Order: sequence, then C-alpha cells, then structure tokens
Amino acid sequence: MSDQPILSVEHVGVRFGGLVAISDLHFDVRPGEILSLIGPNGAGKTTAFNVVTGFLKPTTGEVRFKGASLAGLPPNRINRLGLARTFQRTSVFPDDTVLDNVLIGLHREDGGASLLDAIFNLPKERAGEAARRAKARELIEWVGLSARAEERAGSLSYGEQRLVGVALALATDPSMLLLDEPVSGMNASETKNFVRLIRSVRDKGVTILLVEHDMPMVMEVSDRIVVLNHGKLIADGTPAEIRADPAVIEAYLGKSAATREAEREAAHA
Amino acid sequence: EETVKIGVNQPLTGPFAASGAYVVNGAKIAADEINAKGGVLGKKIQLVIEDNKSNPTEAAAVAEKLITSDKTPVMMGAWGSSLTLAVMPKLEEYEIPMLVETSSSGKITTSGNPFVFRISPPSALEAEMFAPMVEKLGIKKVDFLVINNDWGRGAAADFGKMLKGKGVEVGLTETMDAAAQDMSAQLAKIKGTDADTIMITAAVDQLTLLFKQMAATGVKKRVVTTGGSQNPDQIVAQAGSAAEKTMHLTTFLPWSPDKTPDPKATEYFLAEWKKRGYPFAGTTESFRGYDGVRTIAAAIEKAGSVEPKAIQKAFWDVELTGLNGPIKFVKSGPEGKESGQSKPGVYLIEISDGQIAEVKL
Amino acid sequence: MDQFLQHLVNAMVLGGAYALLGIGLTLIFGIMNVVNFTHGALYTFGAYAMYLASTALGMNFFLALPFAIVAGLALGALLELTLLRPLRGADIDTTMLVMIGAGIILQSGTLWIFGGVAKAIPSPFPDAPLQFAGVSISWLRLFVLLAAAALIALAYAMINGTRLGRAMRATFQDADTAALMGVNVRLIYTATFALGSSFAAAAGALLGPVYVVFPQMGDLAAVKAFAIVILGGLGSIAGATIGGFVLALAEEFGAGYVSSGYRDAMGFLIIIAVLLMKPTGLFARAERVG
Amino acid sequence: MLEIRDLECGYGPVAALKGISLDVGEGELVALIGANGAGKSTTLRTISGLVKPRAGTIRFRREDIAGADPARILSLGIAHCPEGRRVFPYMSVADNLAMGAYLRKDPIQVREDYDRVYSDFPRLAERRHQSAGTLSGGEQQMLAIGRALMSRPKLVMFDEPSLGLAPTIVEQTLRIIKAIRDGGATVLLVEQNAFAALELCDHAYLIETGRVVKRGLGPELIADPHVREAYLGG
Amino acid sequence: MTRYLPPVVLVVLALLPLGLKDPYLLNALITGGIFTIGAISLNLLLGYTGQLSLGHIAFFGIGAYASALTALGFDVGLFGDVRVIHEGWHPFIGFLVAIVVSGFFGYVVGRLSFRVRGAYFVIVTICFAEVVRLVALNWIELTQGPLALTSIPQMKLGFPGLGELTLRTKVQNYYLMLGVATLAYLVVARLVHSRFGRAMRGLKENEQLAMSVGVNATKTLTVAATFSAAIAGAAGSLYAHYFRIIDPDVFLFAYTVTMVIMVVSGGKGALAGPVIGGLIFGTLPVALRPYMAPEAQWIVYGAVLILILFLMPRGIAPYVDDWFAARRARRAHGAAPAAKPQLEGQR
Ligand SMILES: Nc1ncnc2c1ncn2[C@@H]1O[C@H](COP(=O)(O)OP(=O)(O)OP(=O)(O)O)[C@@H](O)[C@H]1O
Ligand SMILES: Nc1ncnc2c1ncn2[C@@H]1O[C@H](COP(=O)(O)OP(=O)(O)OP(=O)(O)O)[C@@H](O)[C@H]1O
Ligand SMILES: [Mg+2]
Ligand SMILES: [Mg+2]
Repeated sequence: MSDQPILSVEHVGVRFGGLVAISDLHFDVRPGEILSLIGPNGAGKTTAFNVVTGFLKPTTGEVRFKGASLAGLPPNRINRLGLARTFQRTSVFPDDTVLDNVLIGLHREDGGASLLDAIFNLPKERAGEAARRAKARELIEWVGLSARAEERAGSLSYGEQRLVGVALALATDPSMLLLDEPVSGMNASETKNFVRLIRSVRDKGVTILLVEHDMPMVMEVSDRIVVLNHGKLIADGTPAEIRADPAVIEAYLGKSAATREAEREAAHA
Repeated sequence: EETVKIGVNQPLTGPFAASGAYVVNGAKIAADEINAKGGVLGKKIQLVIEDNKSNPTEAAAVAEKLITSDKTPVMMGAWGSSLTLAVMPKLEEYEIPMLVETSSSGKITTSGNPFVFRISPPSALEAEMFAPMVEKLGIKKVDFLVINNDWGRGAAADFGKMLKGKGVEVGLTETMDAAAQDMSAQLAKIKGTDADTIMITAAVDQLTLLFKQMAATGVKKRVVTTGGSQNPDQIVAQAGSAAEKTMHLTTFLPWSPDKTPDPKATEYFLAEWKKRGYPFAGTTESFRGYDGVRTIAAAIEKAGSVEPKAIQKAFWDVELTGLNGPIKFVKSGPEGKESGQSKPGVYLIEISDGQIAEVKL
Repeated sequence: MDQFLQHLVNAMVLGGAYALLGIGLTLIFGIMNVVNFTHGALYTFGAYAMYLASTALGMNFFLALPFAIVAGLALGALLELTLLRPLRGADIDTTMLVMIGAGIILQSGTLWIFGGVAKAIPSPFPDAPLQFAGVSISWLRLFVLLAAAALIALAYAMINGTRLGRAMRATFQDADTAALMGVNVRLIYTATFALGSSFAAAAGALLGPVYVVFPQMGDLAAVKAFAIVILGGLGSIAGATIGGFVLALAEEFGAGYVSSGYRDAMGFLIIIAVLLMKPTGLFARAERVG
Repeated sequence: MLEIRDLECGYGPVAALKGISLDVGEGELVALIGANGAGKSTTLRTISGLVKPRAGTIRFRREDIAGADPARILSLGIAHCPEGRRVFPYMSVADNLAMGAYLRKDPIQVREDYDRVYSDFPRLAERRHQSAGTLSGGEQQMLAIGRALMSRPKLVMFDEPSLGLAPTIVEQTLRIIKAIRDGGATVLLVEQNAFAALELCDHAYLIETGRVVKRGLGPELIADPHVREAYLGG
Repeated sequence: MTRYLPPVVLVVLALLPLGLKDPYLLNALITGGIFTIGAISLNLLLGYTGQLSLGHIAFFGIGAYASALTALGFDVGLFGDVRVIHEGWHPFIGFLVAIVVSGFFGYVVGRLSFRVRGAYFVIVTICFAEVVRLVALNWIELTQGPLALTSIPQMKLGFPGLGELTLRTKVQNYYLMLGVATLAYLVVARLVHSRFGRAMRGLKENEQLAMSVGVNATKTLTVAATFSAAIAGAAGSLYAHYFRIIDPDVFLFAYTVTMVIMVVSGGKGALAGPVIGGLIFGTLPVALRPYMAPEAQWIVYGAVLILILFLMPRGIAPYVDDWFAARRARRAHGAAPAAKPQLEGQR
C-alpha cells in the first residue's frame, strides 16, 4: 500500500435546484483498501458515486483518480481509466443472456483487432472473440451464475441480477470498483459468499469503495469507513471507531442496532 | 375479340387522387364514345388504367407494367410533371409514345424525348397567350404566389419574363408547399406591397384556401390564377364570396359550351359527364383525359396499325378540334429528337356574383 | 409594423390550432408511448365527421362540433380495443407499425368513400374579417382560437387535477404497479387513447371549416403534431401548448421575413436547434442516475 | 384468512412455482424466506393478481381469487408493496401516495393516513413535491411502503421492505409492520433479512426452488440447522 | 440450419432472372431490392442501436443526388463570385462519392443528434430530412429544384481502358442491385456480430449501464449512423442511375415508411429481417395490382401489415429462428432423450 491515494474526492458539492445533496465532501481512497461509505438514506452516497463515475457534474470541487483530474470526462472514459461501478437499482441488459451481458462488458478487449478486422472477420478478430468468450465464462463462474449463463438476464430474480451487475463491472478489468448496495436483496448466507467474492477481488489488487446498509457486512469487510450525513462527512475511521462514534450512532446506526450489533459480534466470536 | 389497348397512367391514390380520377373518367367517356362508333381500325379501344400513387417511382413502374405486361402500344399520363418525367426514360427504353395530358414542366418537351406528345400548355405558352391581355387589364406591378414545385416555379419564371418584356414590374415571388394549408404568412407579406395584381399558380384546393385567407387577412388586389387546374365551380361553391372578382386563366370553358371551339363535342361531353353522375366541377380537369384519348385514337387511325413506331409517327399528322381548340403538334426541343407540343386555347374568366364568365377585353 | 402585427396575430391563431393537435398526441405518444401514426387520420376523421354532420345530417355548426369530437372518441376507443389491446406489452416499434397500417387503411377508406375532391364545411360566421389597428382576423379563426383555448384548459385540468388524470400518468409509468393500486389498467388504456383521439378529431373539426377537407389533410398535420409534442417535452400538456405556439411563430416569421420556400424548414430548424441545446424538449421531466 | 393450495405458475416455459401451499390466519404476521430465485416474489405477485396461476387455488376469506384482476383483489383488501421500490417516477411523492388511496372514498380518513405516513417517514414530508424518480433509493423504498399503507388493507404483503434502508429506518419499518399487525391487519412478509423476519413473525415458510420445504414458528426455524446454514449465514 | 439459409436464399435470388423473363416483375424486384438495401441500412440503426431514424430517406436521397451530380456535372455560384464548376465523371465514381457523402452526413447527424435519444432522435431525423428536401427543392442552381435532374447516365462498371460495361438491361441492373445488397448485408452482419455490435446492443438495452462499462455512446452510435447512412447512400446511387431521373420527390416520407415497414415486419435486429420484409412489401403491391381497385390495394396492404404483426409481434425472422431452434431441440431430444434438461428453460 503506497500513501498516494488512488482516488481523492476534493471538496465536492452537488445541488439539485435548491436542494443540497452533497456539500464539501472530501475523502481519499488508498490503493488496495476496502473503504465503505455509509450514511442515512438520502445522505448523498449514490450522488457521490455519480460524481466520481462521471454521470453527474459536481457543482463545486473535483475528483482525482490516480493523480489525474476526472473533471469533464464522460462515464465511458472514466471507466477506461480503470474505475468501474455497479448501480443501486438493479441494472442488467435485460434482453441479452447472462453470457452476452458479460461480453458487452468485455467489448473493449479488442485483442488488437480494429473495426476493419471486425468487418472482414480477420484472424485477429476471431482470436479476440474466442478470448472474450473464455473470459466471460470465467467471470460468470466466479460470481456463481454458471447454471444460468444462457438465460435472459431480465428473467433472473432480483438477487441474481445484482450478481450479473457485479460480473459486468468486473469485466471491464478495473483497478478500482465502486459497489452501490451490492448485497441488498441477498440473505445472510448469500452475503457471506459475496464477502468472500469481494475479498478475492481485492486480493487481485482492485481497490474497493462500498456503499451498503448491511452493517454486519460493512463492519466485517471494511478496512476503513467514512460516514456521510446530509451531504457532509461526519466521521472517518476503522470499523471499531465508527461503531463507537456517538454521532454515527445518533444519525445512522440507532441505539438498539448498535447494541444488537455488538451482541451479535460477541456471539460470533 | 381483339382490342386496341391504351395505357392510362394516373394518380388514383395519394395527394393527386382527385385530379387523376377526373382525368380517367374523362378518358372513359372518350373511349366509350369511340367504341360506340365502331372503335379504331375496326377494333374496340380498351383502356388499361393504372394507379401511380402520386409517386414517381410507382409512375415508372406502372409504365413498365403497361408496356411490358399489357403490351399497350401507346399511353397517356401521368398528370404531374414529376410523374411524367419519371416515366419518360421508359418511353425511350421501349420506344413507346405517350400523350401527356396535364403536366406543364418545360423540361418535358425540351429534353429531347421524341416519344412525348403534349396537349396541355407549358407555362411559357400560357404566358404567351396571356400577353395581349396584360395592358387591357391595366396591370402595372405583379406579385407571384406559387406552389413550390416545377409547375408553380415554372409559371412564375415564364410569366415574369413575359411581364418584364412588356414593361410590367415584378415584385415578390412567394412560394408555398404543395401540402400547405395555411398561407397567412405569405399573404401578410403580399398585403404590404404596392403591387396591384397577384398571380397565383396552385391547384383548386389551395386556391380555395387562399381566397378564404385573403378575405380574412383583408388582401384586396386583382387576382389572376394560372395553370389550368383551378376548377372555378368548386371555388365558387367552397370559397363563396371570398372568390368574387378573381380571374382565372383556363384552357376550357364548360360554362359556355357555345363559345368553345367545338360546341357539339363540348355539349356531348358535358351531357355524358352529367349522366355518369360526376360533379360538374370536375370537367375542367377531365376534359383533358377526354381530349387525350381522342387524340390517341386519331393517331392510331392515322397510323393504320397498332405499332408503337407507326403511332409515334402518326401523332405528327394528327389534326383535330379538341374541346379547347385545335390539337396539332409542333416540334419542340433539340433537333432530331423533338417532342410534340400542341397549342391549346387559353381563356380568361372571372367570377362575378357567383357566376363564371369569360372576360371580354 | 402593421405587417409585423399581422404576422403575430396569424401566429397566435395558428398556434392555438397547433397546440390542440399537439395535446391529443402528447396523451397518446407522450403518456402512452404509442407512436401514433393514426393521429393524422383521426384529425381527418374529425373534419369529415364535422362535414357529414353539418351537411348530410343537417346539424347546426355548434352541434356538429361536439358530435365530431364524440365520434373521434368512439373511433379512438375502437382502435384501441381492436388493435392495441391485443398487442399490449409489445415493442413500441411494433405498435407504431400497426398504427401505420391502420392509418393507411383509414386514409384509403376515406378516399374510397368520399373521393379525393376537397369538401368545404359551411361556417356560421360572417366572411368579413374583424379589423383593428391595421390587422385583420376572421371571426371563424377567432372562434377556433377561443375553442382551442377552452379545450386546452380542459385537458390541463383533467390530466393534472383529477383522479383519472393521475391514474393515467401512473398507468403509463408502471402499469403493473398501477394495477396494484387498484387502477383498471385496461380501461385507462382505452380511455387515454380515446381521449387523445378526440382531441385530434376536435382539431380537425375546428380547422375543417377554416381550411378544406380532403383525405390527405392529416399528413402534414401529423408530422407537425409530432414536432410540437417533442418540442414541448413528452407528456406535458403545457409543453405541447407552448410547443404549438413556438412552431407557429417560427413558421409565420420565417415565411414572412426569411423565405416562404423555407417556411416549413424554419419550424424544423427551430426544433433541431432547441433539441440540440435542450435534448429533452422545453419541458423536461426530472431524471436521475443510479 | 388466506389459504393457498398447490399453486403453480411460471413465466413462459419457465416454471417458477411448483406447488406452493400456505395458510395465513387472521391477524397473523407470516414470513416467507428463501434464496434468490426461490419464488417468493412470484408467490406474492400471484396472490395480488399480477401473475396468473397455472394450477392451484388461492382463497381469501373463503372466496377464490386465483386469477382475478389486481384491482379486484385490492378492493377485497389485499395490498402488495412490490420489490425493488416500484414508485411512479414522474409523479410527485404526494401523488404517489394518492395513488395508494386510489380506491378509497373516505377523504377525511385518507387525509389522516397521509399525515400518518408523513410522520412515520419525515423525509417524505420534506420531499412531498419532489418527483419520486429522483429520490434516493431508500427514500423511494419508504415511499413504496407508505403507499402500500394508504389503501388501509386487511392483508398487506411486503416484498423485501428493508431493501436499501438505513439501519434506523429498518427498525422503524419493522416497528411499523408490527404495529400494523397489532392494529388487527394481517401481514405476509418476504424478507432477506431472515433473522429479523423470523424474530418478528408468528410463523414462517421456507421456500426453495418453487416449493415450500418447511413451515414453523420463528424460533423453530432460527434454530433449524439447515436454515442457519443457508439463510442466516451459519 | 439458419446458418445455411442466407446462402440458399442468395442462390435462389441469383437464379431468379433466368426463369423470370417479365421485365415488369424484374423492375419491381430491382426497385424493391433498392429499397431493401435502404431497409438493411435502417436496420443497423433501428434494430441494433434502437434508434429509429424516420428521416432515413434523407441519406438515400443525398446519395442519389450526390451520385447523379457527380456523373452529370454542375455549375453553381456560392457566395460572391465563387463558382464551383464540375464536369461529369464516371458514374461508378458517382457511386463511391454517394457512399462517402451520405456517410459524411450520417456522421454529422450522428454527432449532433445522438445527444438526443428515442423519440427526440426520431424528430430530429424527420426534421433533417425535411430540411434536406427543402434545400433540394429550393437550391435550383445545383439540383434544378422541382425541375428534376434528368438524363442521369446509366451505371458503368470496370475501368476505362480495361473494358467497361454499361448496365443497360434490367438483368444487369438486377445483378448490380443484388451484389450491392449482398455486400450491405455482409457489412451489417459483421458489424453487429463484432464487439461494436455488442456495444450497440448494450446502448439499446440500458444506456447508463453500457456507459458505465466503458461503451462510448457517441462514438458507437456515430459509427452505426455513418455506416447506415453510407449504405443508404449506395442504395440512393443505384436508384438515381437506374431511374435516370430524380427530383425532390426522392425525399418522400412515404419511402422512409416503406423502409420501416420492411424492417419491423421482417424483424428488426435480425439480419434477415429487412430482407424478408423487403421481399414481402416489395412485391405485395405488384401482386395486388391486378385484383382490385387502387384504394382497396392500400387497404389490403395495411391489413397485411397489421396481420403480420398480430401473428408475429417481433416480426417474421425471429419466429423463423424460433421455429428452427424448436425443431433442433426436438431432434436433439429425440436422438438423446436424456439430453440437458435445462434446455427447457431456454426461450
Ligand atoms: N436528480 C435529482 N433531483 C433532485 N433531487 C435529487 C436528485 N438526485 C438525488 N436527489 C436527492 O439528493 C439526495 C441524495 O441522494 P442519494 O441518492 O445520493 O442518496 P443516498 O445516500 O444514495 O441514499 P440511499 O441510501 O437511500 O440510496 C436525496 O435526498 C435525493 O432525494
Ligand atoms: N419476468 C420474468 N420472466 C421470466 N422468469 C422470471 C421472471 N421473474 C422471475 N422469473 C424467474 O422465476 C423464478 C422465481 O423468481 P422470484 O422473483 O419469485 O424469486 P425470489 O424468490 O423473489 O428471489 P429474490 O430473493 O432474488 O428476489 C426465478 O428463477 C426467476 O428467474
Ligand atoms: Mg443510494
Ligand atoms: Mg424477490
């Protein structure tokens, strides 16, 4: 882990008309860590993701990724720099099979083939296509959807569609992955599997920024947590620090939840 | 029983459907009349009528069908200039003559297609016939309001040239889309000029609208319409008082059959038209179909055969009196490949107290 | 100056009619998401209904108008029941094509029944125009403007202020969930299409007497209606109204001061320009990402 | 109150439910738990009439409602809060709530219910004129819950109500659900937060690949080793 | 099985003129074929990127004018005293120019108008086509306006000096059309099956998601629009040199509608779709002509359209595909009854 942050959000503010969704948000993500961004509903977490990935222009401030400013870049360019995301709302290409979904994610893996190679179906293109398919199968296997690879993504259940979303984001071979509530709609066991998945992604060197309301999961997986309330940063620390932070308990965790959390943690141990 | 086939290529659906249908009905009267008298060359005439859908691609396809499937040795068509122009390459390809009954584009007879014989006047001809009337009407300055196609644009150019030659000033030339229904902007503009006369080229429906809208915007100037598709009766019926005192250059005078070049023929035609239950207003369009088929029949008779080549040649010798004057083809276009153009009569009529009468100057 | 005022007055009258045309379509296209190629045919139908009522049936002008509107409502309901209901859930392009087919049939049917010759609808207003300050406007057009304004207000109140209007909007945003709220979704589909159709018919019935009535009269009207709806933003009554006036102004002044040959081009250029600057029309709906 | 026997249904050739039977008694809070794709949502959708059953019966207070129209089912008193916060995106928060009360004809009580929803979820009150589609995920979920309550149902079915809600709001929501049951209404709850659901419910069904594989009281299922392994994370 | 269908159809179409001597039918096939090429190009946009271009005839018409003017020559004054004078060139150069010019316009329209999507894109394309038509109508010096460009030379193939072939006969023009159509089909096929095609599909189904996985929306859509317009321009060039006369009526909205009908009824987003639709709606008018009144022909035309979509809402090609798939599945089951049970789950 170097000290140079991979992503820095610098004094970002976002307004929608009169509504201030984020004000002066400021934090860094270090390479290789799993950082969680938590906060009450409507605190501005998804909005922050949208700013980082280029879907929203911030009213003030800017975001830097690997030292370079992302200001003005469209989402696809930002993705190319190695920043991938999933969406809070279930997001798949509904009319394509799961395999094709992932292949769309892999569309940039050109294997050196150009548009002309593609049109004339030259060897380079064919080799590239074979490589893409192999990689897609691998990713699907990894998220555990092999049995459904040939099914229409739109016909999968809610939770399964979320896994497709993750596979898609991973297909772009990111160096940093932004996950917006990835385990909502999964039960505790499925969540456990997912945590394993995230860890293995991180072990491949991918930095992870996570938004999630499932506190046991967040506490378990995060290296560090930042807390947002009303568009402002109110805390920053390790899971243990955050769990004990009165401001966070007040604004977000709730007293009973915090105690229950502690109990369960104790039971697990 | 063997028949002589004549191909009829007209718009029966699409924007020009109304006019095309009238022309076809006129053609049918002529065919029936001729057949009742024993046909041509001892055989009955058979009209093979096809719809070109007011669409040039279809007009060409229809010509192809008439020539190759139906084997018609001669055709009549295709109403609009776009449609006729689209057919013309086919005439050269298969060497089949065609009588053009309505189109007015100059190009039709000047592009060197020797299979074209036209009985309708191109606007240059119409302008030439109108020239003597200009002074008598006391026209000093003219604005043009024309439909934005070859017909309207051609008229504005040819009449403008003629008027300038006579020392008359030409002001605005405003155009309107063929499908336009609201011309108030053009009229507001024309209203503000010092021209004393507006010359309008458009089909009857647009003229009706124009007169109503002129009344509504308070445009009060002398109006002369050109182009021969005015259908004054329909205008009187639909525009009412808004059409009062408007003048129209027309090629046929069904309101006073006795003043037409061949009163007996006119009366026969009008009676037959009425008997078949068609509206009187359609006669100014349909007479061309009637004359067209009669002209073709005359050419076949002269040719003495139904060979396209012979008919083409015979067209040059045709001489008959049409409902609007003598039909006789003179050469037009590049030498060696001339098309035939007949010079019909052109009359100026005026609507006054809801009546239509020829203007005596 | 006179000329300028005259152009302005013309544009207002024309804009009222355009707005009416746009509102009918914004219901069907903007709210229902059906690319309605029968809109022109329904406009034509309204005009012919008006013509029949005031000539063959001998109705009074002011009676014939509601008759034509109701006839449009009925035809709209019939089209929805026979053509759209069986295809619910089908792709937007599929329903568009079915509507193209229906439009072809309606137009050819009209041509077959009435012939291609244009008809005129008698109007009870005096021919002489109303004159003031060097500007003239015909009584009939004034009536059309007022009637259009009344219908626009009615539509606005209905969509934005009533339970029915709310159910309509809900249904086309999410039919399943609307059904869960107790909305009779099938009825809403039929009602919306019928209502949109009746507005098209109303536009035809009002403009029929101003212009003339013929089978292809709806072609250009339909294209303009689409342009108006888009200009104003999909599904917005206020947008369609303003879009109608903007288009009328562009055409009127384009023809008056630039070139009449490019009259229609002015309108289209304005639309292109507006959409390039504001890609979701003048009245965009709020959207978000993620 | 609700009695389902051998319910089967599917999407196209895919069979989603392969014979589900369950009972919900008057005033009970019943939970359905199961893995992703097990068919929980489909069960609710079939009850509320969005999906037509292929076989089996659904009786609500003795009346057969299998295959009936959603509007009719709602009018009998069954409300369904669908999964994935299906709010009407281009309508305001207030209009969305009004849609929840679409069939009601008692304006005064409706007004009271608005106020109750707003006091349950103050965030919604702040945003009553915002387009629902621009709300944050959790705000939309609150709206969906509030909207389901606007019809004053006799039986209300929640499909993953805690989805995307912050912990405090989850608790608030669970409290509301309990209050509904305590107020005499019946609740059928689908929850991924199986632990919370099982703690809350009177009894629960475990659904796997379109079949009911277990039925029991909440604590029984919490103690069940299979349930612990598969749904509670061991 | 479906893999062998296109070559079989091609062979049948190639042999057709040998058995078919009627020039009228041949003419109908050529015209229908030219519009089918237009439909193939439209399918690239509508079927694969989901963007409906209702102004597609603009590219066709631009191609027709570009090709005709290149072959005929022109002399126009621009601003001031600047005049552009061009002597007529070989018609085949016209064909290439048409492709380039139309492609260029496709590029520009794509660049500008893909800021707007869906319904808004539809209107921008309609407006574009209308504006182009009005320019063709009013820029008389260049286009002769409504007076039409006449005497457009017939298409010539080959190189000067190496022997040339002027396509005079219908059969020759038929093969030219068929050749261009096959090429267009192949280009579109390769394009949509490549990773670019995947990017297009992604944009069509969920644009935000596609962008988040790195799809460059503007570029992808512009590539599609450029290719689509270029192919339409090629079709327009064929039209100009076959009909040998064009006027602003080539921009008729009805022609765009014809192409849309061909694409959607045949099955948009299926390669064979526009070909099937083109065969049906290219020949239907010819088939109906002898049997009924013109208005009735239109009514039947509309009714056939509705009927096809009632029976097959996704268009014909997907149903043919399904049918073959089902048959294959049945055969597989018949041969090995225990074969993969999850096949049942496929649609
Ligand atoms: N396009 C928009 N227009 C208006 N308000 C918006 C828009 N997008 C977001 N908001 C508001 O901004 C605030 C922040 O929203 P955001 O989606 O970032 O919240 P969040 O932290 O992700 O919440 P949740 O945990 O519920 O997903 C919310 O109150 C939301 O209503
Ligand atoms: N619209 C649809 N089309 C086709 N198949 C569907 C559709 N919706 C659901 N299915 C299938 O039906 C099965 C049951 O799905 P359902 O949504 O009921 O699961 P669930 O138990 O609610 O799962 P989750 O916890 O992920 O929401 C799944 O296999 C799913 O793939
Ligand atoms: Mg969020
Ligand atoms: Mg579910």
